[in-house]
Amino acid sequence: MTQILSATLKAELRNSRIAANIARSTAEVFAEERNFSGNVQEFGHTFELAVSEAFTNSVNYRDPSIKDITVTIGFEEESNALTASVTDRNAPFNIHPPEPEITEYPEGGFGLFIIWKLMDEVSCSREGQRNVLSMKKFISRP
Amino acid sequence: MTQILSATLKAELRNSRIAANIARSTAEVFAEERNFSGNVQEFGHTFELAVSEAFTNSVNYRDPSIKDITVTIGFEEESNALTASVTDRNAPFNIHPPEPEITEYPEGGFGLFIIWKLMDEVSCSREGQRNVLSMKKFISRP
Amino acid sequence: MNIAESTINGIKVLSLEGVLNAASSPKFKAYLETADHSGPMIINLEQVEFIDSSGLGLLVRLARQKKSANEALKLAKMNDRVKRVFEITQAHSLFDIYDDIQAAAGN
Amino acid sequence: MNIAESTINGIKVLSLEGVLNAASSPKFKAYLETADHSGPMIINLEQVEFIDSSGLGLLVRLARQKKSANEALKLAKMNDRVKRVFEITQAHSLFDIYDDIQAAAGN
Ligand SMILES: Nc1ncnc2c1ncn2[C@@H]1O[C@H](COP(=O)(O)OP(=O)(O)O)[C@@H](O)[C@H]1O
Ligand SMILES: Nc1ncnc2c1ncn2[C@@H]1O[C@H](COP(=O)(O)OP(=O)(O)O)[C@@H](O)[C@H]1O
Repeated sequence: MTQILSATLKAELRNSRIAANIARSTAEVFAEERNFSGNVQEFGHTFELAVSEAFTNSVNYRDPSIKDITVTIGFEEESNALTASVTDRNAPFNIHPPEPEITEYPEGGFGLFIIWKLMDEVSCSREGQRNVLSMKKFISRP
Repeated sequence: MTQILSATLKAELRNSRIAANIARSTAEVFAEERNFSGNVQEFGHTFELAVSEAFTNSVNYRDPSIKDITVTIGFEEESNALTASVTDRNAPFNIHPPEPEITEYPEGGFGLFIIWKLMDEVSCSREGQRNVLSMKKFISRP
Repeated sequence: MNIAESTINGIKVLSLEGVLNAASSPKFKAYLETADHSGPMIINLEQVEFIDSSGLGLLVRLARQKKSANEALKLAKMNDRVKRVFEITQAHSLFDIYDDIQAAAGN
Repeated sequence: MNIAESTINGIKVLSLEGVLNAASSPKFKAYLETADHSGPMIINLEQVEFIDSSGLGLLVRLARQKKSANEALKLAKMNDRVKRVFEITQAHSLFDIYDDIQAAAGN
């Protein structure tokens, strides 16, 4: 895994759009360079949406006692896959929450569900006081 | 000046597109949030183009003896202005090169010229072994 | 994001524009809570370039309100990226979805 | 970026697509150097979403070649962002610039 970029953003909701755009752009550049046979725009949207969800959670569930909080997003490439990571200083959380029951018209609980639907591999590791949520998508099978 | 984001990218030409997109997105989010009375897309393009030029220079003129080089782009906001900075480990350079003489059909030398045309303030400081090129644009006069 | 109101065949049409995410959806939420939004409604999503779960959640909430009031809520003109979010989450099953406004208005 | 060739009124039309920056312009440069590009030429920029000085420099170089060969080089259909780069640098003074291909082809 080689890092393409790492960006540190202030943990503010308005920056979720910037984070999502960074993700889309990185994924599109990666897919184009690999001559991805699928839909480059859809691959870009996959990362745009997943990072939008993850970044928003990092902001929404931040520890209010810590001032000047930042969220870091990173992108790492392999020959056949791209991994986005979102790192925050929040409390640990369960990446397998119950799935939303759509017939009950749920207003929330879609974030991690969407991430799981979009990505091939999702994991969260605890590094010191930080959560590192990693989201990986293959462009081709090895 | 408050930092909105700082991103560190591998110094590769393909990443100039990512850097430029980060710049456009950040500038558009900033301008929209401030209810910028001008053209938000043009403000975004100003930063997209300036950062594309600066990032490309950072890659093109990098010191080939240094391995694993990165370039950092940063964005800082004030109430009425946005500043982008591009930081590399290259040799110091003159930010006032001669202007291209268009009637002579020059193929190069447009990069810094374009940056000066787009931005309200341009400066370059040397911090340790690094160049920090700062490019500032006002959304309104104080 | 921006919100514009119009009427077609006596049905209220809300045309949304821009990005519907956690940063912008409070504006949409406030709008839904202040004005009177009874009666059938069409949401025109043609100018919505991006939606995430925050925007989706608000639309699901509106769908629930409309359902319990026994009023129609129709979504029209979503682009592929927006449609994908509805499909991934199965939320498309909660809405009547149309390709164009005329069809949504029953023309 | 992608490059497509076509002909209108016997004039070669190069249609460029995508981003013309330092990462992509080597492809365009190689294309210009390998094939035979004598004769009048129209460059269709409709699908070029972004250009920076690297792309501009290549077009200026082509303009010089065309000028010394006394052959026409016309640019057509640039969007506002692309046009801005030509205006800022005064490079628009080196080209015949048209809003549409038909006009560039003299129709
Ligand atoms: N970055 C995070 N930091 C702390 N808690 C989180 C984080 N992401 C998710 N969670 C927890 O997981 C739960 C489920 O998240 P999600 O599926 O995105 O739905 P929602 O945010 O609507 O509850 C959240 O309610 C929260 O408790
Ligand atoms: N980031 C940088 N690092 C080192 N040298 C630079 C950098 N940016 C610009 N320069 C120097 O300034 C000169 C002018 O740059 P520019 O105006 O962008 O035109 P060009 O790159 O086409 O020469 C370059 O040729 C180079 O010598």
